[in-house]
This record gives sequence, C-alpha cells and structure tokens, in this order.
Amino acid sequence: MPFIPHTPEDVQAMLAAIGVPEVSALFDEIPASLRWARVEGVPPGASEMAISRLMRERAARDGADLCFLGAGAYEHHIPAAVWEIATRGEFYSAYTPYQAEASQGTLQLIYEYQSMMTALMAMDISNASLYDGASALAEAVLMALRAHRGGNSQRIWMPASVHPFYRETVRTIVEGQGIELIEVPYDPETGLTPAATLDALPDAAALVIPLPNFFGRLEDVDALTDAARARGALVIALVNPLAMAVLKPPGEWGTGASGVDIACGDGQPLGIPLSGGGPYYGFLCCRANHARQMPGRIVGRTVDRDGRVGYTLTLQPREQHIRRAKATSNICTNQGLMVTASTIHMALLGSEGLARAALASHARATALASQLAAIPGVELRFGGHFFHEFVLTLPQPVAPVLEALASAGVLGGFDLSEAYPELGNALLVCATETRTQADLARYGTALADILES
Amino acid sequence: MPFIPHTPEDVQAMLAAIGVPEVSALFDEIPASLRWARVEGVPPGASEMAISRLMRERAARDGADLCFLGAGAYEHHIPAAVWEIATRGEFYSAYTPYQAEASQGTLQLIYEYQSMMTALMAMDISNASLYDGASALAEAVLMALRAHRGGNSQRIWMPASVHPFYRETVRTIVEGQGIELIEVPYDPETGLTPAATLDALPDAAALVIPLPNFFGRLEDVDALTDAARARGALVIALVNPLAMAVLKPPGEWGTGASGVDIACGDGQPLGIPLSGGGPYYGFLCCRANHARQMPGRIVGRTVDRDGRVGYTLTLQPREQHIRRAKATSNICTNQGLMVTASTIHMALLGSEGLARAALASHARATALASQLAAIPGVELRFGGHFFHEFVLTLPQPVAPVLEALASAGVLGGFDLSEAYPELGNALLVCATETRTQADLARYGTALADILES
Amino acid sequence: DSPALIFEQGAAGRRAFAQTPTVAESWDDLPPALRRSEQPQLPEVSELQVVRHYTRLSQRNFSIDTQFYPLGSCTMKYNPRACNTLAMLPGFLSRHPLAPVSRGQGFMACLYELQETLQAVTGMQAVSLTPMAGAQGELAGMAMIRAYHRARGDLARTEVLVPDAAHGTNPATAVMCGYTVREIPTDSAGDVDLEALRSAVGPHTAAIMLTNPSTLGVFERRIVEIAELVHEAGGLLYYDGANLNAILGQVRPGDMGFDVVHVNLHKTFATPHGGGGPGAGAVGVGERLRPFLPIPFVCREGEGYRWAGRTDCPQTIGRLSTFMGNAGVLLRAYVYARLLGAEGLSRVGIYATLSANYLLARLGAVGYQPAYPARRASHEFTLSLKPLTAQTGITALDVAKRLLDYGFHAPTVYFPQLVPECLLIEPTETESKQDLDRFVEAMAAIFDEAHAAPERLREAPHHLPVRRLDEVRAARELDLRWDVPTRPTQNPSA
Amino acid sequence: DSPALIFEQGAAGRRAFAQTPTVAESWDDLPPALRRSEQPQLPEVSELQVVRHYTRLSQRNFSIDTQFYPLGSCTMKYNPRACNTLAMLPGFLSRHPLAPVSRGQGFMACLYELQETLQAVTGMQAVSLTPMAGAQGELAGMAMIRAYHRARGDLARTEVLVPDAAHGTNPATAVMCGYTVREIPTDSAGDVDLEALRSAVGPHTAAIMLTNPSTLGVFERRIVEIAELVHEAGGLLYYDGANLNAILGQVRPGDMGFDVVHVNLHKTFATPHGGGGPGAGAVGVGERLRPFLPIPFVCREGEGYRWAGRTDCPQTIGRLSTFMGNAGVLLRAYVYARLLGAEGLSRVGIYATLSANYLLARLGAVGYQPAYPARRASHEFTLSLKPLTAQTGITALDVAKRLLDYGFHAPTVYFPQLVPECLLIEPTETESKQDLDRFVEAMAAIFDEAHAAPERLREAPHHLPVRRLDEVRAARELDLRWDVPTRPTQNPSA
Repeated sequence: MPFIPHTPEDVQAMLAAIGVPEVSALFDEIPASLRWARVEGVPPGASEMAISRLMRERAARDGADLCFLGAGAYEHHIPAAVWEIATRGEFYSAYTPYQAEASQGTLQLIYEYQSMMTALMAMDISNASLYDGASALAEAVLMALRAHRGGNSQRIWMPASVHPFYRETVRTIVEGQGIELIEVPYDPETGLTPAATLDALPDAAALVIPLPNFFGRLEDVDALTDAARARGALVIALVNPLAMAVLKPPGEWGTGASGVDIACGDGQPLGIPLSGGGPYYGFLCCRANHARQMPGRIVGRTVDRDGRVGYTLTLQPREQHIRRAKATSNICTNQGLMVTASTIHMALLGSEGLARAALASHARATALASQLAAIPGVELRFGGHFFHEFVLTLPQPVAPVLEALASAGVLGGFDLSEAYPELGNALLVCATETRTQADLARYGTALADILES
Repeated sequence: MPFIPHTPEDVQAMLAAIGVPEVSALFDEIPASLRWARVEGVPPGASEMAISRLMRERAARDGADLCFLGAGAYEHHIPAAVWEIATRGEFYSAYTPYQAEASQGTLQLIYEYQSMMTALMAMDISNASLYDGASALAEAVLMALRAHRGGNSQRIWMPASVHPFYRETVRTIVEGQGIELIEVPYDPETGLTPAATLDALPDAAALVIPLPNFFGRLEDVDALTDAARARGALVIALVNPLAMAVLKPPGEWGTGASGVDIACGDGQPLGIPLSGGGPYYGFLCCRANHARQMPGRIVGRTVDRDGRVGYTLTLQPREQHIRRAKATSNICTNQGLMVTASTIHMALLGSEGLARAALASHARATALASQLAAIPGVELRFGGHFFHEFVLTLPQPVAPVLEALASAGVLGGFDLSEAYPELGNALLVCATETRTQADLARYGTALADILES
Repeated sequence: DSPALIFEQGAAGRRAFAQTPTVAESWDDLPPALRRSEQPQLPEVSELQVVRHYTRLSQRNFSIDTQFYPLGSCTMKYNPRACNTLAMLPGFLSRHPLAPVSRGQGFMACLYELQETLQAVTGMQAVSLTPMAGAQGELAGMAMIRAYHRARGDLARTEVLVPDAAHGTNPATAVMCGYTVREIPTDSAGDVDLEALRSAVGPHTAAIMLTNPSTLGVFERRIVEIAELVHEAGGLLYYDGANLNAILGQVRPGDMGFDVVHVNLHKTFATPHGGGGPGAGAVGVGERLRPFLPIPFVCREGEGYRWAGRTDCPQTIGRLSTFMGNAGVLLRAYVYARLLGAEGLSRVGIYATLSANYLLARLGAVGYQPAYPARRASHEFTLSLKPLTAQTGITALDVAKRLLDYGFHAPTVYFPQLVPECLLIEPTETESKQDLDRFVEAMAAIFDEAHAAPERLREAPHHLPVRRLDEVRAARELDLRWDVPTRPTQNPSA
Repeated sequence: DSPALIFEQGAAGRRAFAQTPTVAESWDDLPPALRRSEQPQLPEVSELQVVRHYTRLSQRNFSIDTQFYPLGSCTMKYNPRACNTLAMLPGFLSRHPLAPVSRGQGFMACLYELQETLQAVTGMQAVSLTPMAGAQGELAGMAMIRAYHRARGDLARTEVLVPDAAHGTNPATAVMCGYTVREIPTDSAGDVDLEALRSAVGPHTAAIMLTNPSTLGVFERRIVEIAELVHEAGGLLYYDGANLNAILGQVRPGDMGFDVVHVNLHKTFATPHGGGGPGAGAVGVGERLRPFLPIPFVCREGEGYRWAGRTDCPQTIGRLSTFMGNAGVLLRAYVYARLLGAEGLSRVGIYATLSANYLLARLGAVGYQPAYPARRASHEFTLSLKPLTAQTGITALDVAKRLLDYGFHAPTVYFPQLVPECLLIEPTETESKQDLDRFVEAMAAIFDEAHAAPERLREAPHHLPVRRLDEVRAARELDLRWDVPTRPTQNPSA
C-alpha cells in the first residue's frame, strides 16, 4: 500500500475505537447505488524503481535540442542553488502561510519577493503571485476595470502586438463578465503600436502596453502611456521582468515618469525552468492607491505581542475565502514555490547579474539576427531596436523549414503564420545568454543548408 | 571573485583594522624567493552557466549503457528520498560532529546507522564508517592483528576468492607494517575455498571469509569459521551487506552460531550510486570485546546535564587526534554523507525491502545465467549456488567480446582473464533487481549475435 | 527577532560572481529613452549569504516533511519525493512549451495517460489538464456551463446555486463567470436543505456547485435527488473536487450525476502545496460539455500524441494559460498515479476515511463536540468548540495556536462558517496511527489546559519563532516591501 | 528530548511500499544452511515517517549552509551547490567504475584536468587522485617515501620527524608505514626549532612531515633551510596539505622543496564535509617519487584518456581503494576549480589570509591573547585563553560552547596542544565582513560575560537541542546501538 502506513493491527485498533466491525461500514451513508465503483482503465501500481525507469526513458526523448524558441518562455541560466533550496521539504511541502507563526520562513521570503519585484518594476506594491503571465494579464484587466474611476467602461485596449496566447487567455477569463477587448493594430512596417492608433478607437478603461512586444520590438511606452492617460484610461504594463533590469521600468513610463497603474507579466525568466510550459508564475504590481483592488495574497510586516518583527498575510478581506462572491478574484492557490525559487534567483543575480544576463541575451540575439539575415532570402522583418527576440521572414513557408531544423536538433523559433498571416513567412527567433557563438553558427549553418537544398 | 564576498570597501576597512597598507604585507613573513608563484596551466575561471553546460555534455557521454557489471559495485534502486534528504545543507555541509550539542542530527543518525548495521550483521558494535570496502578490509586485518591474543603472528589467511582489488588494497595499506598475506587457494572446479586448504598453510592471526566470494559463489562459512577457530585464528567476514538480508549473517557463522570477530565490507549496495567508483563507504562491525581495537569514529548515547537523551562521539582515545602515534588507525575523515544516505535507504526499505531487493537481484541473475548458458559455447564455469553474480566461460577471448557488447550499449561483465588466467576465457556477470526481462533478453541476443558472427 | 532581510545583509558591489555572465555587454543599441536610469535595488550579497539566508528561513516553516497537518479541506498528504525528482529530470525541465510534439512524445504520453486516469476516477468522458489551480478549474467548469447554455440559445439562466457551506472560491467563480449567486442553506443534519433547493431551482438556474462530501465533512446523502432536481430544471451540476480524496476509488462524481468536475491534483494527487502553490485543477466533463473543454489537451493520433486545439474543438472556451498549465505539476501527479495504480487509488479513500473517523471517535471521547455527532465522518470532520468556549473562554483560534506549540499544524478554523467555533480536521491516509495518537494526546492536553490554565492557551503559541502577530497593524500601517535607500544612477552593465 | 529513534516509530509489517520490489522472489535455490533464520531488526516505517524523521534530524545540526564555522584547520568554506548538482548528473551517477573508458571519456577528462590543476597549484610533477581522505593521502605519501628508500636499497631509514604541533594523523600515518616517530619541538616564535631538527636528522631519517603554514597559524619561515637540511641528510619532505588554503596561488609546496604533498579537496577545493566525510586526499609528487604513485590515475593517449595501472607504473605502491577513490568528490572539486580558474584560485589564499588577520586584529582589540602576537596570521591563528582562565576560570571549552548559543560553530579548541587553552580560528575567504564582525561582537559579549556572569558560560550552551553531554558516561556505559527486541523467525521474503 504505497504511502499508507496502516498495518492490519492498526486498522483493527482503529475500527474498535470507532466501534464498527469493518471499514465498509464507514461508507454506509453513501447510497448503495453509488458505492464501490471500481477504478478501471488505470494500470496497476508499480514500484518507484519501475516508474523511475519509465520516466527516465521518457525524459531522455525530450529537451535535448538546441533551442531558439522564445515567444513567452525563455531558457536562462538558473543557479544550482535555486532549486536545491526551493525544493527543501520546508518550502516544498508547506501549506499556504495562513498560520503565520508556523510560516515565518515563507512569509519573510514573500515579503522579500514583493520588495524585489516592486524594485524591478519601480512600482509601490506587489502581490505574492498569480498563475502565469497570461492569467496575470487577465487579472490586471479585471483590476483595472474595478479601479477605473469616472466611468463604467467595460472596454480594454489590447494591442495586437501582445502575445496571441495571452490575448486568448484574457478573453477566456474575462468574457463571462461582458468585457470587450478592443484590438489595437500594429504598424506592419515597424511591428510597433503607434500611439495615434488609439485616436480611431472608442474610449476604454485601460490600455495594455507590452515591452518588449511579442515581436521583440520596443514599443514607445512613454507616448503610449501619455496617450492613454489623455483619454482617461489606466495603463497596464505587460513586461519581461528580466528586460526590466536594463529597460525603463513601468513605474517610470510616460512624461515626467508618471508611471503606469498596473504592471504584470510572467516571472519565468527569473529562475523558472522551461518545463514544458509550467509551472511559471504571474507577477502583478500596482500603485499604492490601487492596493485594495489587488487580487491574490499579499504579505505585510508587523510585530508580535512582544514587539518582535514578524510577517503575515494581510488585506485578506479582498480574498475569496473571506469575501466569497464579493472577492477581487476567485484566486486561492498561487505559485508560491515558483516565487520561492525566483526570489532566491534574484538574490543571487542581483541587479548587476540580471542586467548582464539581459544584455548578454540581447547580444546573442543581435549576433544571431545578423548571421541569419546574411543568408540569401532571409530578412529581418522589422528594422530598428528589438530585445533578445526578433522576426525573420523566410523565402519559403516556415513550417517545413522548422521541421527540417528540428530533425537537425535545432528548434528554430516560433512560426508566426497562423497568428499573423499578414506577415507572410514570418518566424520569431530568440537567443539568450545560454547560447554560445558555436550554437549560433550551428543554427546559421543548418538554416542555410535547408534553404539551399 | 567567485565565492569571495569582500568588496573594495570591505578590504580597505579590514586592512585599516589590521594596520597594513595592502594585502601583500600580510605575506611578508614568506621568504621572497618563494612568493607570488602564479598559477599556470589552469584555464581561466568560467561562470556556473558555462561549466554546467560542459558537465552536462560530458555526463551525457556516460552511464547510458545497460549494465551487467558487478564485481564490487552494484546498480540497485535508490529511492528518490534518499539523496534529496542526504544532500540537504544541514547534512551535506556540516562538519564532523565533534561539537555534539550542535550536531545532534548527524549523531543520532549515526547511532541509528550503527544499530541498523549491527542488526544486519548480527554483530555487537559498528563504527561510523571507513572509506570503502577494500580499505575497511585492510583496517579489519590490522584490527585482527591487534586483537589476536596468544601470539605475535603477523600473518593473515587471505583467500584468492576475495576480490583481487581488495587484496591489492590491503597489501598497499598493511605492507608497511611487515604483515604477511598468505593466499588461500580456491578449488578451480567449484570456485570455493575448501576449509581443508588451511591445513597446508602456516598459522595465522586471522582468516578472511568472503560471502558471496568474488565469483558470486557461497563459501561454506560455517566450516571455514570452525577451521580458523580450531587453529586459534580470528575470523573476518567480508560480505555484501544487501545479501545479508537473506543470507546467514556473520554473527551466526560457525558451529553453534559462534560468530565471527569482525565483519566488514562495502556499503555501496545500500543506497549509494555507482558514481564511477565512489564515494562509497566501508562498514566495520565487531564483537563487544574488541571495541577498543576498533578504528574510526563511534557514536554513543548518553544524557545531558538535565538528563535528556543525547548522542556524542565516544571512545575517542582510540583515535589519532587524541592518541597520535598510538592510535588504532590514522583515519580521521570517514564517509559520513554516504552513511547518511545509507541509513535513510535502510530505513525506507526495511528488512523486507532489502530481502526482496536481494532475492529479486538473485532471481534476475539466475534467469540471465540460464539464458546465457543456453548460447552455444557459453558455459557456467562453476556449478551450484551463487548469489546475483556468476562466472561464464566463453568460446573465445573475453576482451573483444566485451568490446563488441559495449558497442551495442551493453556492459557485459568483468573480464577475469587478467586476475584469474587459470579460468580461461572467464567473465563475471551480474544482474540486479533493476534489470528487466527485456534487458536480459537484450544481453542474450547481443551476446549470441557476437559469438555467431 | 526575525532574521535580517536579505537586502540588509548586502554591501555595495558584492555579488554571487559565479552566477553573473563574466562579460558586461554593451547596451548602446538600445534606445536611450528606454534605458533604465537607475539599477533596481536588489540584494547585493554573496552566494553563501543567499544559501544560508534561505536555508535558515526554510527552517522557520512548518511543512508536511516536518509536521502533521490535520488541515481540513486541504488534504495535506505526503508528497512523494520521487514525483519531484522525476518531474525535474533534465529532459523535462529543458523542454520548451512550443517545441514540436515530435521532440517530446515522452512528455505527451504522460499527460495523455494522466487524462485517462482522471477520467477513470471521476467517471467523466474527457479531461483537460490546463487549469492551474482549483479555482481556475472552477472557472473553466463554470465557463463551460455558460458556453453550453449559450450554445443552446438558453440565455435566461443567470443564477448559480451554491450551498452555504461551500468553499469561498465557488461563489467567487460564479461571479467571475457573470452569474448571480444564490445560497442554499444546509439542514441540521449537514445535508443540503432539499426544500430550499426545490424552491430555488428553476429556468433561471444555470448550475449548482457542490462539494461531496461537503465541507462539513459529511457525505451529501440525497445527491441523486439533487441531481435529478437540477437536471430536470435544465441546470447542470458542478463538482468541486476539493474533497475528492474522501471518495477516491469508492464513488465517482460522474455516477452521482455531475456534469463537470475539477480535481485538485495538489490535494488528491499529492503534488506539493509549495507554501501556496503551484496547484493544478484539471477539469473532467461528461458528453454534454465535451465540446467546450479548454485547450490545449492531448489527443492520440496513430502511435503518437499531439496537442488538440481550436481546430479539434471549435466550441472550446479557449485557453486558460499561456501554454499548458502547470505542466511540471501534472508530471508529478502522473508519477503519483502510476505508483499507486488502480488498487492504490482505491485505497486512498478508504484509509483517509478510516483515519478521520478514528480521530473523530478519539477526540469525541476526549470531550470535544462533533458538529454532526450522528454522522459518519468523510475524510474530514468538524468539531464545534462552542461548549468549550462557553465554559472556559477558550476559542478555536486559541486551540489552533496552542497546537503549534505541540508541534502540530493547526486544523482549519472558523470554516465552514456555519459551525460555531469550528475546527475542520483532515488527517489524510498517509499519517500513521502513532502520529494520530500523538495528535489526540496533544488535543487532550489542550482540553485540560483550557480548564486548568486558560491563560497559557490565550497567549499561545509560546515556542515558535514569533508569538501572535498584530494583524490589525499589518492591515492598517501597510508595510509591504523593504524601504529602498536611493542609490546614484549608473549604467547597469558597467 | 531527542526525537524517538526511527526504530521506535515503527509497527510490525509497516513498509515504504513504493520502495520494495512488488514480487517476493523465492529463496529456494539458496542453500538452507546459508539462509538467514531471523530478519534483521530494521525500522518498519512508512516513507513519510522516514522523510519526516531525517528532515527533522537534519535541522538539529549546525552546517556551513546555516552557520559560520570559524573552525581552525578545517577550512569550512562555502560548498558551491553547482558542484553537487553537476557531480550528481545521471550520467555520472550511473557510471560503473569498471565500465570501459571508451564509454566515459567525459568523466575521464574531468579527472585528468583535475590532476593537471593540482600539479599546477602544488608545483608537483604528477598527481594521483585515488586517496580517499587526507589521512589516506598521507599514507600514500609515506608509503611512496618508504618505497623510494627501499628501491635505492636504503633500508636504514627507520625514522620520521614530526613537529610537535603537527596534526595527529601525521605520527599515526608514519607508524602505519612502519616508521618510528621522532617529535621536533617548536620554538617560541612558532617556527620549527632548527637546532633540534639539526640534531635529529641523519642517515636514519626517512622524511620529515610538515604543514606549512603550521597548525599554529604561522608560516614556517625557515622552510628552505629545513628542506636543505633534510635533503642533505638523504631524507625527503612530506607536505601535509591541510593548510594549503592559506597559500593557494601564493606559494607552491614544490618550490619550498617538498617531495610529496597531499591536498585535502574537502578543504581547499570546497567539497562538502558531509558531517564527517567523504573527503579526498589527492597526492602530488616530484620526479623522485613519480614511479611510486598509487594507481589508478588517468593518462592521456592520443585524443582520449585511459587508466594508468601497474603496467604503466610498475613500481607503484599499488591500490588504495577498490576502484577510483572518491570519484564523485573529485568531480565536485573539478567543478570548483573550473569555476575559480587560475585567477580565482590565486585569490583564495589572499582573502583567506586577509580575513584571518582581520579577525586576529579585532579579537586582540577585544582583549583576547594571540598565542604568537608578533606573527602574521596565515589563513588561521591561535588564541590562548590562559590569561582569561586565570582571571575568571572560564576555559576555552566554555567559550566554545557559549559561541554555539550565539549561533556560531565553535573554533577548534585545545589544538595545537602546545598552546594552553587554545582556540584555533579559521574564517576562510567565503565569509563576509558583516559575518566576521558579528562573530567579533559575539566574542566580545562572551569576553564580558566571562567577567560579569561566568556561571552562564560554564553552563553553556543554553539554546541548543541538548546541553553539555555526559561524555564520561558515554564511554563508560557504552550504549552504541538500539536494543533490539527479539522477533520470531520468519522467511524474509514471505
């Protein structure tokens, strides 16, 4: 009986204490017609030895390729210490820190996380995490609608330069509440969202501004922030947190560094492995005046009865377990363990380390862009600045090329033809600091070979 | 400066406190002729990211073959919990538990280890570990010579059926003290050491008895124990500890279960990965009357000033840091972390789990022996009982066959031709509980193909 | 006092050098207007300082690996270490979510087989693994119900029925899906008040959300009637899987009449709680809701596996996460399911129920008052401390805090709200009888203390890193981050 | 009280079922006379019980990852986590020691490059990695010296010279190699008494064993004269590498005149101490001793690597371990060396020395008495508490135990024995100035307590899991294992 410690003697003693002759009696309140369904279609149990071998064999078939995929998930160096500590039983198997006295480790760590994330974003307040970047954007949208004064607008300006899966996720999550997502088109020449585009659109409660955007391009965040403010809209920044080590943080966007209202994104680049798509975590920061509209858990510093510093969950009346139907969100479980890892990661790299990782990634991507664009028929789709990810156009359809690259052990990027057919044979390519010159050359050679043949 | 936290400001403040202008002044007592040697021939430092990639690439070239090698190191299932707990910082980075109050975790664990190991061996006392099986045998030999009453014999009876590398290691370690290792021959028909063989040999202080012996054969330990005793010699058991879950333990060998004096061996089969040969650990148990001849650390249970139970290193006057030239051994560092893992492993498997693992290994080996012996020209070298390891003779030289098997991804066993030329084209083969029927079949097919071609 | 914050341990310019790229690349090609003018104030510490700080912080936590957590409704069972080790194999960790499925059939096979297992244990027809927690599973379920009614043109169904004992996520989710919530009272025996339900249900009813066994720790005995009632009115039944551990392998939500179910893998399938997450809230549906499943899910094609998306499932409610939900959590749950297998999964409900009823009997004998003394416990049960409070002034909170001193995590307190001074206790199937007995001993000692030394309880805990915290101050004088001293501008890559 | 032993938490028949093979195979083909008649009394516990027990036990330890260890002569520096992660990659862990070298060139390359690195930092000509700890490195070194003299037919050399301040392993090792030990006194400045050495050295001298810097924490200034003296007499010089951290990258033992050196990789190369091991004690030799190196070591052949054995090295002293020493420790040391590189290795000695001299200066200012006030500290230094003991009765042991209460591991006490009431303090290069300062503060507080509240110190520690233990009782009433209650015979595989 895997993981069940009851011996036959234990069972007899327990039944005697309960006063029933056998275990089935404990289920006697369940209607007989429903009882004793058997689990069918599930293989019999196996030992850890057997399952370990199965999983090792399955894992060996995966993850060995040279990866130039980004598109929302990025392969960065993660110090060994991060996960050796994060998976310590006391973090890994702890419950949500509702019993503060028995959870000071997790609580202090989250307080430090909130401090780091607000520093990185130049914002006032951070929550303790949401599920992932896409769902964090959905929560940011809902939060903005709650926070938006002076109007009952149910509209959000959502640029087409936002990750298509993010947009789709937001739609799934918010559409039950009758919220309208107004697509803000991008300029097909630049891959950017001109601030003037908003002029043609109806008023909205908030504008989402991505930095970098899905194409790796750097939006004119100051102009967009100003334009949204001029229309009375709030601003939601959607950012790559690693990029914020070198790019202007959301708290300083806009004329006079007025800053955005809400900043969100996916914390994956900060110490979270690719892991097939998750678990990652969503971060959400806001200005102080929106604190009570914030969804999710928040940790505060306080003192105990003896005046000693301690940490506790605070502002809980926003949450579903207290406020039920009137909560700011239905969120309960978040991504605590990911935040644990990410906090350790940020502490290890510090601002200098994060800046270097960001710029090294960018330098690798820049070098790769030059190499690939030098291949006959391959072109950079957009001129100008990008950040560690860029769009190429190929002289032929992308899918078969990617397939051929994969056969050569190279994951060449993300095919944009489905989400952005107007871009033609477009491919989104990424390189991070983990890629060496030799890796770049390998990609270049493989692509050239495929296109030639 | 990897791992050095000193900032330039720190250094200045520290130098000021010392009262020297620069760091080089701190080396001014070193003769100038010797100073400032530069490290040459060592590559420059690299980031963890770069070295991680290097090591991953190197590791990927290794350990992927299907292994039928035993010969002193055995691939058994190790529960994931074992090393996840053993590598916790509090075990991994702790020092030797000399400060008992600050080391109760390690000390209680070693006390539990000693309890488990004495239970497994049916002996009175266990130390806290030695380096590995071979060096443990050397320490056992030295201990036997100290403990041997009634004589100044410097001779030890050492069967040729003991692992040749063990014999060589013992020789290296003890020969400085003028100790003579008298080889006890085995019967080439049975692979066993007949007790009567001792009759032809001069007296010795102790007899080493392996179980199983190097050929996987089960020596007649009772007869050998009795024969040694009859000659006034002590008995040293050299055993595979996993086998002791099902075989008669050293404490019960001999007529009337008189038991041996010393039991030793390699703890590797109890939760230690193959890891290219180490770190493993040597275990050493003895009867109570030999306690003060035991080398290495020993933990005892006692009480503190308030009468609470606690654990501490004890009998330290045997050791080099107290007794210096008169110590029982020069050993200082042992294999504490391996013992930590092994204790957790034994606790997880229990006696039932160990017995099942032992018998499953044996069943796999038995099945493999039948399959391989069915290949034309392949024969079991010795008839009769063996334990999870056996000797085959091949119709052609072993080395090229092993090479061909390795090319097919199968590590076919250990070539005995160098150590035992008298056995002809002999090959020592092992299978453990980790091998499936499909694995056995793969070996059989590969071997048949190679021998046919 | 609490350890110094990691920020306070730093010194300007200190770094964990092995972790930063050795070369500082230029940022000259980034537009000056978009460059960061000041480095963010992150800790400046050595690697050893980081390792030591977070290792020591971890020791200030309770956890399953160190304590028994009789935490009702949370199913704090053992999280097998193999699940972690195997989900973190390098091949899985380095798999990019957008990598072609041809390069990850092993990963895909695990997810597919997990879908099948969840179908089997819930009695559902199809499963999507993408929801990232129970609450997102609820969202997915209610969104599917909404999509179902809309697809039929049945737009009048604006109301969702929720029993008053339900988890807070239920009403919150219904609201997120645009529904009005109508609470259904519980009768004195702990069952749904069937009369109240009958009068509430109607053509405006979109669904009822139920946990069975309920949060009161008892099995809803008239579930078949409830299902008939709601179905007859055209509504659907949502099963909140939070309490699935109670009936795993014994009863299937599908057989009870539920149309959709979410499974908290971080409860029933033993994936770690991680100090607050990640979880996973897979959803299973019957035939009616199958067209609306969230994407992506895994389907089989020939010998292999591929993602199913909008093309396969045009009526899908869509995506709930950027990629494939909490994939690593799913791998852990898969390993757990394989270790247990069919017979092992069946045992879970049996032994969880046995342990709960045992604790209930023992604590009743000590003098604690069961909230529903005439009922069997499911995998959990409720005590009401009201009599004790009346006698001694000692509250559920006092008992909870005192338990921490005895080395046990507190049970869930003050939930469900309809039981006054409630303790909700769930031992799970993985705690040994010895540990259950030790818990009973501690509860008995506290019962005695409540009468003999109530002050000691009111002041508890005494032996933890901090005593009771000033939560009013925490909420009033918000201190949510370390105050950053300003630092001069500098090129972050200098 | 201490937690119950794991044995005491069991119940007959309880198991960690996922860990035992599901089938109990028969033992019928094993000879009945050799079958075990009673199962060994191992714990019978669940997996959760094991995980919880050992997790909790671990929390009862001090360790580098949680505390500063100013432990002289032990070089308790940070053990980088990457070294562990990378040495435990599945490919390395599953490598069988007898696997053909063609199937493990990555592993072989690591060992070869580590040999090269150790040659470079010690100034030696060849290295063997096989010794499994410092003491075994010493054994290897002394055995080589013995083999060298014998190979030359020089059988008169029966004596080994050892300074009185030497580590206990030095004389113990000399004896294990069949030598008589002659102690050489230390002069008042902490150097070897050269006159005494001169009168001791002669044709009977096989070697001198030296640590430089010595265990007194000072550099042996006349090392060149000592080397000449011993060499002229026909003896060799053995370098005990325990204190190599002090001079890494600054001075090489080979340049000082040593013929053989061992390197404690678990000190200087930051591999973990693991609560007592495993270590690794690689030996390096000059040309004279090269023919005697222990086997196996790695040699290069063409593009690849292979083991060198007796064929390559016919005069070898032989094997010291069954296979290749503590290979996994060697991988950790290799990763460490690569992370540091040439320049990083050079920094080790500098910053270790800086930190030691800083602590020495600060503690001297507090009022503690340096044993050699006129000398520079090396990477460590000695204090004598004799004046304090005279004034207050407080001993080195009292100070050590009180430090534990302050959250610091104790320094080495009562070693070297020639310094009365000795504290031997080694901070290493990986502790930050803040942590050194905190240590000084604690030492200052203890200094004050020694005068103001000596009872508090004599009773220390107060805040640890246990107070001072009765070691006399431990040695007199030996309790070395749990007392096993007998259990009836049964077939272990039933």
